[in-house]
Amino acid sequence: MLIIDCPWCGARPEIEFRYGGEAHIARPADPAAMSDQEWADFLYNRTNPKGLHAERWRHIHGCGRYFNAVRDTVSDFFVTTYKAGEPRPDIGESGK
Amino acid sequence: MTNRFRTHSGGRIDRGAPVSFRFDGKTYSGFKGDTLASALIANGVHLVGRSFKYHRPRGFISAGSDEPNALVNVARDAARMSPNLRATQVELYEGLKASSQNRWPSLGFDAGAANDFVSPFLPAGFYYKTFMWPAGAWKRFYEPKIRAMAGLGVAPTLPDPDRYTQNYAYCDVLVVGAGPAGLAAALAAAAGGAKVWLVDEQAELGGSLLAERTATIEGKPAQQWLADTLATLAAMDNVTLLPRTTAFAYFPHNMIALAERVTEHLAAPGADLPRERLWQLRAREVVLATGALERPLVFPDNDRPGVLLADSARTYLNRYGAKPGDRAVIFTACDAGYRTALDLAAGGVAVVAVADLRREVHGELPARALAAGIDVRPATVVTGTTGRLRVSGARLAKIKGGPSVDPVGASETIACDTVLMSGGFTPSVHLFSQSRGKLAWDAASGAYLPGTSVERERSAGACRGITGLQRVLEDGYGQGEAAAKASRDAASPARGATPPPGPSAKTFPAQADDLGTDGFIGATPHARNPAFTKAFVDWQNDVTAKDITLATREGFRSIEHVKRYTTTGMATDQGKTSNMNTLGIVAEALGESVPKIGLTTFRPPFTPTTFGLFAGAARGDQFDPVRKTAIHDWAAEHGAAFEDVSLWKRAWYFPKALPDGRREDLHAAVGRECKAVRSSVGMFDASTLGKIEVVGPDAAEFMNRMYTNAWAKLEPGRLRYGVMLREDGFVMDDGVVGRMAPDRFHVTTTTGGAPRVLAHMEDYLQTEWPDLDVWLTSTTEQWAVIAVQGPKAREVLAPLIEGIDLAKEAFPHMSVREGTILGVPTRLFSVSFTGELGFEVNVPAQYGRAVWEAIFAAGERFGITPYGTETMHVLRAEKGYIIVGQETDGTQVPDDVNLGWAVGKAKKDFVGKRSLARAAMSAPDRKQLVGLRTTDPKLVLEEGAQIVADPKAPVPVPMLGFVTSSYYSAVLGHSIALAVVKGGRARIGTRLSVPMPDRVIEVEIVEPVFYDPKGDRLNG
Amino acid sequence: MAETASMAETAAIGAPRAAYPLDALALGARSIEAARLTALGPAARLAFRGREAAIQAAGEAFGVALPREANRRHTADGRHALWLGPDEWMLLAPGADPAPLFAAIEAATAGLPHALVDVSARSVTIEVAGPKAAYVLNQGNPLDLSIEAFPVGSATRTLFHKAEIVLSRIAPDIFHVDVWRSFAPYVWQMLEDGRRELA
Amino acid sequence: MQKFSGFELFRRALGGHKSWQPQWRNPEPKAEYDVIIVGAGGHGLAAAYYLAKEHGITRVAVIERGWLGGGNTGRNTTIVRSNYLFDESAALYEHAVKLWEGLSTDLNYNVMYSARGVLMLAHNHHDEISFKRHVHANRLNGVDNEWLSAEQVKEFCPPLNIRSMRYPIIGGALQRRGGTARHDAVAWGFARAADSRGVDIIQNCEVTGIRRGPGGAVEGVETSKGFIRAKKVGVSAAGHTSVVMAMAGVRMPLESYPLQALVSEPVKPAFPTVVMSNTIHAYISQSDKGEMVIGAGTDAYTSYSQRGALHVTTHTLDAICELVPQFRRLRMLRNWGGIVDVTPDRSPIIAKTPVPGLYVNCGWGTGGFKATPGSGNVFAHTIARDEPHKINAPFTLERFRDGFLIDEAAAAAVAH
Repeated sequence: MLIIDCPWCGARPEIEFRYGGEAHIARPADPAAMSDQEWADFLYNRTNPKGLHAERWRHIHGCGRYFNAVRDTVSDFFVTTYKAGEPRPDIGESGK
Repeated sequence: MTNRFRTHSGGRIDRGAPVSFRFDGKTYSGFKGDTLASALIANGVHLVGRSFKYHRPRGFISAGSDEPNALVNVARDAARMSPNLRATQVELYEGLKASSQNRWPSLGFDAGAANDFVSPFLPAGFYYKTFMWPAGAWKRFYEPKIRAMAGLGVAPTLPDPDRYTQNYAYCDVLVVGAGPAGLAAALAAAAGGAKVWLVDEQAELGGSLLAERTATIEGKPAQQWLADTLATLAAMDNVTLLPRTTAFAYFPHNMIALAERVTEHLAAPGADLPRERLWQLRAREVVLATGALERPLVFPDNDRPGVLLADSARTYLNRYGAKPGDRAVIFTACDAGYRTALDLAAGGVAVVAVADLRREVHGELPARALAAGIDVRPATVVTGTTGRLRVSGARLAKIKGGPSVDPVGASETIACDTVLMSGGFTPSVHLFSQSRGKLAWDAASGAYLPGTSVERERSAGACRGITGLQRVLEDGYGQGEAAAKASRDAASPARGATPPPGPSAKTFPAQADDLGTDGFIGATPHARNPAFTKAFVDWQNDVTAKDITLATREGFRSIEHVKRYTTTGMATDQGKTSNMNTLGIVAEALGESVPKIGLTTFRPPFTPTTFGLFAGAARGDQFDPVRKTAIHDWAAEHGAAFEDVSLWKRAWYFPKALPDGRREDLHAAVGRECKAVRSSVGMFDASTLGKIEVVGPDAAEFMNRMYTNAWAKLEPGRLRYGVMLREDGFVMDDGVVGRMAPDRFHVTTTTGGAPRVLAHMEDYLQTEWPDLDVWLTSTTEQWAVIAVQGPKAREVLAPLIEGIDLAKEAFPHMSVREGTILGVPTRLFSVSFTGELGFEVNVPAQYGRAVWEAIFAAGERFGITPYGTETMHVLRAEKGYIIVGQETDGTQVPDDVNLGWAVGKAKKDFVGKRSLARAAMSAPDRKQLVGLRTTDPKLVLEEGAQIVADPKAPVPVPMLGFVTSSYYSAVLGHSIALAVVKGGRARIGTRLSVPMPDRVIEVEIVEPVFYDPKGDRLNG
Repeated sequence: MAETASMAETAAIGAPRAAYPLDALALGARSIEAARLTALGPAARLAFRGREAAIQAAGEAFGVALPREANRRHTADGRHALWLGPDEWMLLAPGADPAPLFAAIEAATAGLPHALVDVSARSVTIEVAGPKAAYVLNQGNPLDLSIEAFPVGSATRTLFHKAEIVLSRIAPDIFHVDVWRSFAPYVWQMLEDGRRELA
Repeated sequence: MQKFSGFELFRRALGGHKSWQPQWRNPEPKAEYDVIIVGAGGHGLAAAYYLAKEHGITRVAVIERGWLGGGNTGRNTTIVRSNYLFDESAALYEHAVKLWEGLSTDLNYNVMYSARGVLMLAHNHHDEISFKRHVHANRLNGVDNEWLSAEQVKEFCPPLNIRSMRYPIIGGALQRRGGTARHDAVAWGFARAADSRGVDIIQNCEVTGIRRGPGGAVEGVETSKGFIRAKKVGVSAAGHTSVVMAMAGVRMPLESYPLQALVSEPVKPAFPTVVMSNTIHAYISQSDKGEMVIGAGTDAYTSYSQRGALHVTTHTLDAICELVPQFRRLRMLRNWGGIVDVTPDRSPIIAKTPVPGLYVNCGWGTGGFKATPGSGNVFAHTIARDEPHKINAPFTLERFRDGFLIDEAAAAAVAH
């Protein structure tokens, strides 16, 4: 069970959280203007990196907030967590 | 004569407390403090098991958790029986009953031993090369035979009545292993003020000190020092000592799983105590002081009962006062053999020879052995043993030339009843490796040692290759100090670098034998025909040195391949006895160095761990929460049958008692309930529906974005049926939504969908539209919901309600009002899921039952009938109302289930809208919701049955759709069904077929509304 | 500790009887001093959500300043305000009628962006008290409940086995567990199971 | 290829088994191949075998970062079945089961395919409707699957607890032809058979890049052993597919999740079949060796760590202990994790890609083992002909763009 540093509540056990998939995939402002392929990219295509991954978590059994994290998908260790809406920290490219 | 092999004095057993026990039906005696293994050895019993494949007789090899052979079944009673326990870990208690395994009819004469005679035909992986003919014979013939021969113990056949509990815990410093390094580490960490846990898998803390005879520490005998140290630690508030506790798995972020055996050693455990306790311990810092395991030597016939590890024999002798035999031959590649020889000699066992694999023997221990008159033979190997159920002699031969590959000279057989072997010690790096720390090959000691740490962890003592009691103690102390200090520093969960070992602030003058790091890896040389010689590497799985060379010959070069092909290292000791020797043999066969071969992964658990420990208290009704509504008990008292809907128990139907004492069946009860609702009035507990209060100035805008419908124009006081899509356009949930105020919506969801819908809404609100001033609160459990449905509904409720005008004009269908019912505040919905005039009474949950009872009483004069979910399903199906999850399965867009009308065409965007524009969503052959009628009005189709155009078509028969809901409608007097059918709406009026295994049912495609298609009854 | 008479109850004309999910279980609780279990009486519970502008006004109307520090509980005059999220508080008034409280806070926050929802009936509160209270809670709760890590005045949403709870530390040896009513029997029985070894 | 048989075993035993040859070569890569398969798991090796056997393409290399069969092939719980709901899936998995039934003979390697039955438990009415829908659809598709009442479930698998539990068992769907196979043997059998037909299996060779020509078409792969030329590259890299495809600039609708499995200590035969419960999330069978082989769904977050969390194991085992409460005293021997690549509709992708000459076989999620021979077979066809076999034609990448999903997960909510 990982320890996840909720930006609001501090370090808490993983089972209080729910994983929310890749971060920084904003819902397009005007979906109708998109091609099917662009829409499919938004809906389905994911980076799925082996290495650093910016991802969403929700402290669902805590403060309830969504926030973002950068985690190394090889070690599962978190590099950082930050509040939703804040930009992805500059901590290098995601893995190979 | 019992206990013939017991020493006259000494050891940690309580000679004043004899204990009687049974093994294979025979009664023996031992002492408190014995293990089953030590007590049997003291009684001269070495034959305790049969091997997996060849059913060869086997005895004890070790004295600890690495034991591969001595697996027994211990049964307290028929349900409390545990297979595959290591006799070396089973603590003796009065009346203990153990039996051997994997033998028939008896341990002494085992029919399966026939396998041993045909063993030349059963090399590693033989089963991959045969049993292929004829096709199918594997499953029918060969496999059952192999299965019957395989397996170790017998699984229990009765449910386990014992309890298991689980605890989360936190500490500053966890020390794993309470040998000298661990004790010193705990002392140091505790002195530094840290909250320390010291755990050890054994019954007593002390590790190797428990078997020390002559060593001293700080001027005291080791045993005295141990007692004093444990007393010091026990007296400290910040120290937790846990014996019988195995650190079995190392998870990320320093979470260590501990299995504490609470009652297994007790003769009469109390009912309130758990058998085992799982600790999920989060440690700021971990000190691994897991010691080292003695390696066996791989020589021919090394598996005969009486062949033991030398240091284990010393443990039996010194700790338990149990002699491994009368005449010992020792085969060693390091000084451990001499230490055992000296202790045996002192304990009254004749040491007839020490065969030392090393070419030259020098140093203090061999010198003392020579001085004691022991026959020490350098450059000598054991090339075989004699005996059947017990070793009776050892064949010794001189090595002739260079190192290990050399042939040997003629052998001489020396009579003995025990052969004690030592190939050196392997640092126990299992937990370090589980922590994902990188192991590093240390050529000097011929061992893998902890390299770079990943977690906040450090190793101490023998597990990182340190030898000599004083150095081990001081390393332990230094690591303990450093851990305590580090635990005060950081908040970061991970380290990512190697900790420098801290210099110890304390010295531990100690006198003890330093065994150094000599040892041997691989198979020892012999001149016998390898084809007919068995030198075991993995005792339990019957893997021999020649099996491993065969695997390499067949191209299995990776150690993982060798392991899988031969099964070496896959026994219940998880390779503790076999892994290093396997590496040595593979390296030699391939002409590579050991580190080139690689290492198999150390997988949790460290030792086998009880399933019940993981399951804990989650069993029976406590497996998952049982959610019950406020009205549940009333329904139960009135005979309701219940069904599981997600975590909820919902009243399914209310069977009435019949005059003959039986109760109505489902069919009869549902027919009666349906008729009552259609003709008069029924009541239904709808409390489980999910409820979400959507509140804030932007509530309507938020609803607009989340639902397909348009919400801006919905007046306060009105209800609307809402449809929610996933972003991929498929129907996710539905429900009636009430606008309580301009900025307040009372949203309902399906029962099972409630958490999912709330999470879906929160996701969009928080991450896509954080600017919206709106908030979501689950009110599912705030309200008990009583649906009152039927033409008499208004008449039933009117007298009970205050503050709401129930008149049709004042309170039209699809409205909501606030008032009171019997003085209890209510949100009253005029809504129907039955097609009849209907209301839903929402009251604070604690009044749910009382209000339900009051309505029931008020409805009595109309014959008000409580109904369950089955009737609800029938009534809505008669009206063609869908149930999300029944008519839909996550692949329907609104139009598929006739909900196109609920999609706000003028809305620019809502969740899922863009996906509806994809090609597949308007394909002409999409399945559409229709009704079905059977020719035979009594015939009820099977839900899930498929619909085809041509039932006589060859397989695969093209399928057009399937039945989603199907009931007998007592009101209509015929069966009805809903279905989704390709291009279904265009097929209305046509006939299709429902092919069943035994017949074909013809159906007519009809409109999906069977009852009151114009909806006149809704308004009463 | 159990409050008895409830204003909410007496407010009901014709007095339909209020019933709570732990009524029967609480009667059968074993007496185990190391970890005592009590089902507390009814309380007004209001879920307050809001933007910055509404927070102070809500606290003043409720009579307890809303804590701005994460996972803290403020108490005044027997009422409690629990921080549950950065814009979320539970306002808890044991024994109180929720309606006037609701009205007062709504009046004070009118026009300010917020959401107030009466959830009085949604949950019940279990008190776990005694020297082994934290030990019993830790059988299903994954937090560090040592007094240093979870001091008196802490309050947070968290888990107990497979149920979500709101856990508050009232005193070193006293915890309150607020749990949705349909999960309450499960939590109660798991607590009973957890303290069984202390009998 | 040296023949394997009982007679050969006997004959070579007399010589101390010294005359056995390596089951496959350990070649260095050549400069060029007709086809390169990336990933020597069961699927990749099968594709290579069928390329050689059915399409006459023998200038084939299978490139493997680690050792062959060391990924999910060697880590899974070996369940084989074909009772999938949708026509597309049923055809694909049934194709595989038919190949399974003759695989040992075809490969001259005992893969121990054992049709001991796969029984899926229904715990509520929703499960029942769903399973019956499967049963009917399967029958019309020529796939065996039958509905059992609770009593029949108990009769077929007597160790099961069907009544005194939180979610009593109300019935089940049984595919009698389903069962298990020996996972390692599948990889080794395909490797040996492919090797004997000339396929080079290159282990410990990591693909570091996919080279594309000026027109965008594939020219070969960069590896840790140098550049290897090939006009056709088939990616069969399971959990690492996203990583490999990114080398060619293709973003995939995939996420890689940890999948855990565990075994008990071996015991004498005590569990006769494969039992799966999706409602309480666990499945169990007993191996030939006697170990109870247990698994569940994936862990919650994407990861390449090849390990899972304890709380996932505890939930798996509390479910197993509900289904078989007498196993509560058995002990876990080993617990491990694999990496599974999951698509949005939980169905695989076996298809051409936007890059000419680049083919992909991925997205098998938790259920890839059962498809191994069928998957390799149609993937080989797709690569050889540059067009899909009719069985894998629906399993395209484009289905995500156009919405023609094959959503077994939504339809059945059944993993595996």
